[in-house]
Amino acid sequence: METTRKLIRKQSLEKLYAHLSGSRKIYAPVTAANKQVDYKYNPPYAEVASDHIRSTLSVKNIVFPKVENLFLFTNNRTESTITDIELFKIPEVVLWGAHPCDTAAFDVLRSIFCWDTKDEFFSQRVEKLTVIGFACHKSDDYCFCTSTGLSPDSSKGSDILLSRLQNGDYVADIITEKGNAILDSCPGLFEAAPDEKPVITEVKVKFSHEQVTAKLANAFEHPFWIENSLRCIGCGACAYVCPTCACFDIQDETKGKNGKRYRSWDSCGFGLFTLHTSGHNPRQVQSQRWRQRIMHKFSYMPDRNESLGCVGCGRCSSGCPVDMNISEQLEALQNI
Amino acid sequence: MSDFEPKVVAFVCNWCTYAGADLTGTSRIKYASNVKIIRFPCTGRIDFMLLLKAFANGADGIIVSGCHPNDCHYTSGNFHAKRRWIMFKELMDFMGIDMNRITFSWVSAAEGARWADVVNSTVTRIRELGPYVSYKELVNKSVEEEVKND
Amino acid sequence: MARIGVFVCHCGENISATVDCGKVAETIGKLKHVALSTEYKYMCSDPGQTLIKEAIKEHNLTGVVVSACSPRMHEPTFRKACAEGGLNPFLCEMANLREHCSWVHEKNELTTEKAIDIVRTQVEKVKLNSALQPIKVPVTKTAMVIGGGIAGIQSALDIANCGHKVIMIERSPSIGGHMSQLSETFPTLDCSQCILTPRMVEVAQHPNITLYTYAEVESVEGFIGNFKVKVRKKAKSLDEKACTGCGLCTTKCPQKKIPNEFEQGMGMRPAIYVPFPQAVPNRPVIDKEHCTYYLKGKCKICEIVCPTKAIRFDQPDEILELEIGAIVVATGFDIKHADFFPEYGYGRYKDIIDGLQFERLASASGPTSGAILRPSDGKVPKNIVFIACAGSRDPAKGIAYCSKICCMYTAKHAMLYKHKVHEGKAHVFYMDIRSGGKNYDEFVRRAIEEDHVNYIRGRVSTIFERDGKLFVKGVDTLLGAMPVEIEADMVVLATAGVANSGAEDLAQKLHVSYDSHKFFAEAHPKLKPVETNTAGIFLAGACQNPKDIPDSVSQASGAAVKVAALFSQSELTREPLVAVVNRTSPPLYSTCVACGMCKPVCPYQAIELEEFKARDGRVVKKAARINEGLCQGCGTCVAVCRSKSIDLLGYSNNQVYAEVVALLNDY
Amino acid sequence: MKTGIYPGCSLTGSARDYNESVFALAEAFGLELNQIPDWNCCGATAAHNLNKELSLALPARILAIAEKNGIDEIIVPCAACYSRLVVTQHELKKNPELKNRINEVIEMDYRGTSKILNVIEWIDKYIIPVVAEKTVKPFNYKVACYYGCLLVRPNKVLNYDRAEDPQTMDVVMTKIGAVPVDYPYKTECCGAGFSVSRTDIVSKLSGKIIEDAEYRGADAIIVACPMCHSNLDMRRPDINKYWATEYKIPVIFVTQAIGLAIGLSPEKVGLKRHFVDVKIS
Amino acid sequence: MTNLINRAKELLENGTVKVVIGYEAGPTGLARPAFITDPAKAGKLIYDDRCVQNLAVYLTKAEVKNLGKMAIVSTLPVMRSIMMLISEHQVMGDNIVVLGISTEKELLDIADIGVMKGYIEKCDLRNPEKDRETLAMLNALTPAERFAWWQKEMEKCIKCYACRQACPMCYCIRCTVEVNQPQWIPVQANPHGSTEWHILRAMHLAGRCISCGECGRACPVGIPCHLLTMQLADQVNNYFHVHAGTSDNMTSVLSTYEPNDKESFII
Repeated sequence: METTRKLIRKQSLEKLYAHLSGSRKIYAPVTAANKQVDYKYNPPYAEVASDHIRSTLSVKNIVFPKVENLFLFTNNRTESTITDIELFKIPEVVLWGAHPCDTAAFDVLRSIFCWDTKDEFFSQRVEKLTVIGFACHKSDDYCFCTSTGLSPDSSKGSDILLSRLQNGDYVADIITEKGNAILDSCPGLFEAAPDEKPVITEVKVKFSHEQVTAKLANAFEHPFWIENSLRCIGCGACAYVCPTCACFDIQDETKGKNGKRYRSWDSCGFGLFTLHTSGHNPRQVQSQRWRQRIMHKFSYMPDRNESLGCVGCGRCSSGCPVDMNISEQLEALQNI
Repeated sequence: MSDFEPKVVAFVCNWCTYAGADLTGTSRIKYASNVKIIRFPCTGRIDFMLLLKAFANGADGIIVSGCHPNDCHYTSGNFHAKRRWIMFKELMDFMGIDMNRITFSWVSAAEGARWADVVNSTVTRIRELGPYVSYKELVNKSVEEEVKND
Repeated sequence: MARIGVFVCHCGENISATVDCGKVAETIGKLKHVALSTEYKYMCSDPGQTLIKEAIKEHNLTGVVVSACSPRMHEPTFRKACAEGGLNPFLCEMANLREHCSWVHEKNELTTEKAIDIVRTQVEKVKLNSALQPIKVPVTKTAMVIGGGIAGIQSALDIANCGHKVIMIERSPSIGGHMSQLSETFPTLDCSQCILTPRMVEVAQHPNITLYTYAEVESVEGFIGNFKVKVRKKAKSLDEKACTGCGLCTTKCPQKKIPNEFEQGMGMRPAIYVPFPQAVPNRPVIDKEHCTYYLKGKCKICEIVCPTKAIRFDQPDEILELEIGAIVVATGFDIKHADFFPEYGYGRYKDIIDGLQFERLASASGPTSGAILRPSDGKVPKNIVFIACAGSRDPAKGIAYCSKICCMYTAKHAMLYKHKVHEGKAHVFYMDIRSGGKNYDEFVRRAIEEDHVNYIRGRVSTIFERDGKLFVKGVDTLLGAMPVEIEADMVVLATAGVANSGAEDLAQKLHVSYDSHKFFAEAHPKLKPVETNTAGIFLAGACQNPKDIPDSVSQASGAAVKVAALFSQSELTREPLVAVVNRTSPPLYSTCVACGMCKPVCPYQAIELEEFKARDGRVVKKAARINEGLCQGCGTCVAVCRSKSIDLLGYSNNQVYAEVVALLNDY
Repeated sequence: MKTGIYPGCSLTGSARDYNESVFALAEAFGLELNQIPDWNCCGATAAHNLNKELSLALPARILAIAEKNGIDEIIVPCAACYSRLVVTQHELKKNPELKNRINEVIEMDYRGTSKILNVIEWIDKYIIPVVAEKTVKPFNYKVACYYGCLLVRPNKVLNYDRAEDPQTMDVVMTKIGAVPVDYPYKTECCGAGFSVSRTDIVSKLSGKIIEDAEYRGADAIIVACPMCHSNLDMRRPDINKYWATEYKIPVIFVTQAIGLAIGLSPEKVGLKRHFVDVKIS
Repeated sequence: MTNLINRAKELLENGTVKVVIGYEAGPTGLARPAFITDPAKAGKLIYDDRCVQNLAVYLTKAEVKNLGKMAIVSTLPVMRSIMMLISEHQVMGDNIVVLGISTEKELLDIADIGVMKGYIEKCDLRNPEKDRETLAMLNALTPAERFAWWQKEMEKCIKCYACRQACPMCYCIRCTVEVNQPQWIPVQANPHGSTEWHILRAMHLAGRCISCGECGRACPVGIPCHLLTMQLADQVNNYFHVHAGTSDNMTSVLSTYEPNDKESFII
């Protein structure tokens, strides 16, 4: 579909929000008392954040919830019965205000969840999702989308991308049919686009991801990993805040004869992640786990999924309790 | 809610309270049937997590009971338990989890009648407090209700 | 796949009158893994037990739940039946439907529902039971008795007479203990040494007893049946085999002014000495702290005069390493001395003495040959005051307990005094007279009524000396707290009995608990008064708390029986319901991180930290290990283990968790 | 280290001699003593028999003022005041709730940070180490050191010296050349509780204390408590009347004895204020 | 700071230690843990207000231990952590050189554990003032209000276990949450699973928490979980008169007892 550009005025934006929330759930960012930005369902428009650089967690929760039931079961005396999750009950959701790095992550997730077989849970959620992305007019040192092949105004993953103008109005790029459907449902809110360039932040290119990928091919045994991961304490924060980390753990939980199987987020940073029943652990120490994290995103995924496993949002670095700065390390890796 | 029958789990030690409850039986003293007993060798064995598991599985009240101080079959298990419960109670209070739903008691092997009193007073109290709705809600709450699909 | 058999007992009508047993059996029968669920009138009867045995075979059961009375009643019965039926006895559990259900509730649906919940809980538990084997511990049939007082002597003789080897350790040069110091004994006033000495000789001559005097315990390792004890045999500077005990050396020793311990400092002894004439063994030792040769490098008179050349100045201490199966601790007690009492002059006044000193004064073999003469000037005291509870029952002095023997020996002292100094006046200040015991109160009455001892109920606030008299100021509470002042010639303090010196040190070596007064602690104040909390170590006599002779001897015999029972079999069989620390393959070895949290909670010192070493000897891992010979299965360590590395067999985390879940959920 | 002094009522009234000697010593040894401003009655001995809260609030206020003025240690020459202050500190330390309650009553923030010293502790700490070099007239007398009750009791609370047979004053006196006699009456009751209401009891009890000191050949009785002093000194005519005796043994404050030893005049240390003539100089 | 750098350099040069654990400035200006093995790089060490992490967490980390004998830049919480780690046999006291930093940010001369003990004893061992205020605020609420307050926090938890990983006392090689026979703590990061996790964590730190606040600081979603352990630290002192990390042979309050421990709720 060809992109069309429209103008949507500040006041109309609120009306669009109201219009959308009439028919679907809206997942939008809200600034909490401690200044953190978290996504919430159906917050009042007045509370919706639009000036933040990044939310604490990414928006992957909407297509890959931190806990998701896979099926329910009942163990009777002789046989067990399984009840499937009714995926058609997944509601229509509009993701509002996601930045280009986050929206671009949906494609990365798809490359994992639908790599060989199609993950029904993920796919159903994506299908029910309409994305109204917001181009970035602010950035900080942690941002490095431009080093991962993206940009602060990339429309990748958005159905409509809004970019702010100097006066606070927005230009709306209608990217997809889903976006078009919204435009059609409330044409009065959109006007002809002016010939004005929106305010877009500048994000410095820190490294070439192609070069990093090339370097990594021969860096498995490099002392770099130990030196640069000594301070890593092995928590799962980086993976959990990451928009593209997709590892999960599957568990059964039973009470009496009834139970359920669910999956929940996991992290390759945990020592338990690769622990075998025998007691053997192929990744015994943190440096091996840190290497896995970087290798997976910058070497294995480009190889296997034909997609870089990183969108340069910088969350893993800003959220790290011990200042493990991924872009700094990638810059260094480029030069080893 | 007059027809509410609270579920009460009793965690008791083998040597004092379990034997005391046996004596209640031998003495044919009647008490509320809401309470069900789990036997441990010693109060010192009772993991605090088990109390949370009881609530998580639907208990409305809990009794934890063992030998009076200095009477422990193993000399000191109940003293260790006492410290554990002091800390546990402080933490639960701080998190706003209702400690009125737990009775901690010392009931000896000779206190059959007292065991009946402990059970009856606990059941009466839990009956007044009603079902432990807030913990049941906590257990059943999904991560974010909006994406709930089960 | 588990195959559980459930047997619901009616107990005549004891259960079935209020619980619908048929419904219980039927409901439980519908549960997963329940291969058989049936009911019967009397499960504990022969036919009932046969039912179980046959069902085990017929249904190839992997677990049994007998739903009947309290497990405290019949668990052994049914476990035995299961074993006879070919099932490991620890795969049998009981659901308590009688004491905890039918007897305590009315007949209604809720009661039956509760019964179902109780049975289901045990079904879920038994599925997780594991087949356990009894723990066998070998037993070394040699006992060690520490302390050669009357308690130790009695214990040693009793054990030896059962045919077991005994090693007796005594730290002083002779056995006999405090009893050998006593003049007469209450309530019969028979001579202490006359009844004790034959026993002492018997110990020395008994073929099963090895006696080491002048020896102390250095270290104790191991556990019940398997202790390894190191004993330091202090150098006596004497070849005991060569010495004939002629005593020439002791008479020729130029150093003669050493306060005699046996005489409680009321007499002197030489540096080479036999503590008292009837000592066993009757061989001298050289007191190195006072011997001129050891102090100044010359003298050696004893060596010169010794007809058998038995003196060995260069003899070193010897360390014995002994394999011991059981230990009887009989280290006795000590008393506080006058210097403990500031109000009585801190021991400044020579004529204020303690009870043991009075014993020596009254003893025919004592420094005055039995004449009651006061220490300051050797005169016969005409007016003597005895103060009971000197220190005892006085929290302000840190001794809240009753020393138990003082009431009796004070009465005895007053009588002995009156028998020897007929015209003298004896006064006793007391708080209460505690004379429980056979013929004890009669004895005290005799002192008061026949010997006219003046008993004053009240305490003494202070004693001071003036004009050669001791002014004893006290109060008579039976006369309305009237102040009393007695001008006495001599005062005898019945001072508190306290733990012997070194008791704390020894308790730590033995890993035995002790109370705040350093007395050894019994395993249970009522039901295990002879045992300690360390299996295989028993108590006898006043090391536990002050005791008189009959009590000490009784307990000593009790301890001996405990040892004999332990030695009656070559292996010790114990219930396998013990805690275990998990072990996995290297490099993990165990999920335990050796934080040591479990160690102090164990009342039996059953937990130690084990080291795992690489081939080069490097310690690569430490983890807790539980000695199954010592563990009694309380499970307190399990509850404090943060990493859940310890579990308790029979009450495992999985089992108790399953019980909680089963009790509260629908199946 | 800022040292304060709490005089209490006695030292400004019946025991001015004691007060003068304390300050004379301080001056002679160059020790700073800051009187606690706006001090109040310590409550002895009436308050603690009537109202526990009041008996704690009064000393707590004194201590709170001291803390507010940055006083690290407080010298309390009067044994009764000393006892009340220490007992209060002990009680409030033991019971934080009570402390909060008392703080509400006094409307101040008492914390319990100041250290409370009796006069002997003060002497021991600051004067004894340097007394030898200042001593010009060694106090070559036989003395009976009389401690009374409040200086050492209750022992568990005060935790000062041994209650039944205290020694500190004897040691201090030895340092200035005196020879303490073995004196069994050192902690006997002087009858201070009845010092106004039943002077006959005072005479009886104090008489025995004096009698034994004379018997032991003491030249003086040394005290560190204004009540002891007034009973043994001021009540001497009553005592002599009661026992039909003519005891002349002087009663001297420990501070006065030290003052004399370092060459201060009898006037300077307040000896002229005594009822029983002090023939010692 | 110069003193610190010189001392670190000296220790590395004379071979006393193989690594100095301290802080350096990262590219965004944040202070981060640094592991200096080369004396020439000792100049990178900083110590200022930005240095907040509890470095003691690295004392038990395998790869750091592999570097050899360590010196560690230690503020009061680090020193108290070291005391706990020695008490719990995780660290050998004579294997560590403590580069103590006073509250005035001066290098302290901590010759051995005894000196460190003396220093700790003189310090204010209470929870940090800011946290005391929050604790007081929470303690003043009704239980229902506290429940609601905490549940709001628990909903945020993603079970990344940064709180656990950042804590020097959480050195277990297998955490209770990793035990699934039985599954003590629900794996899911739902309110129930998170609540039970935080209860478990706080109980396991009862008497062991040294009030560094690192768990709360590490939390990427901002749950003040340090308040739970700090509340218990307060209560431990209240009931048992102990401050954790004040000696190198502390026994845990939950594995010891006094017969007269006071409580008012056991009938």
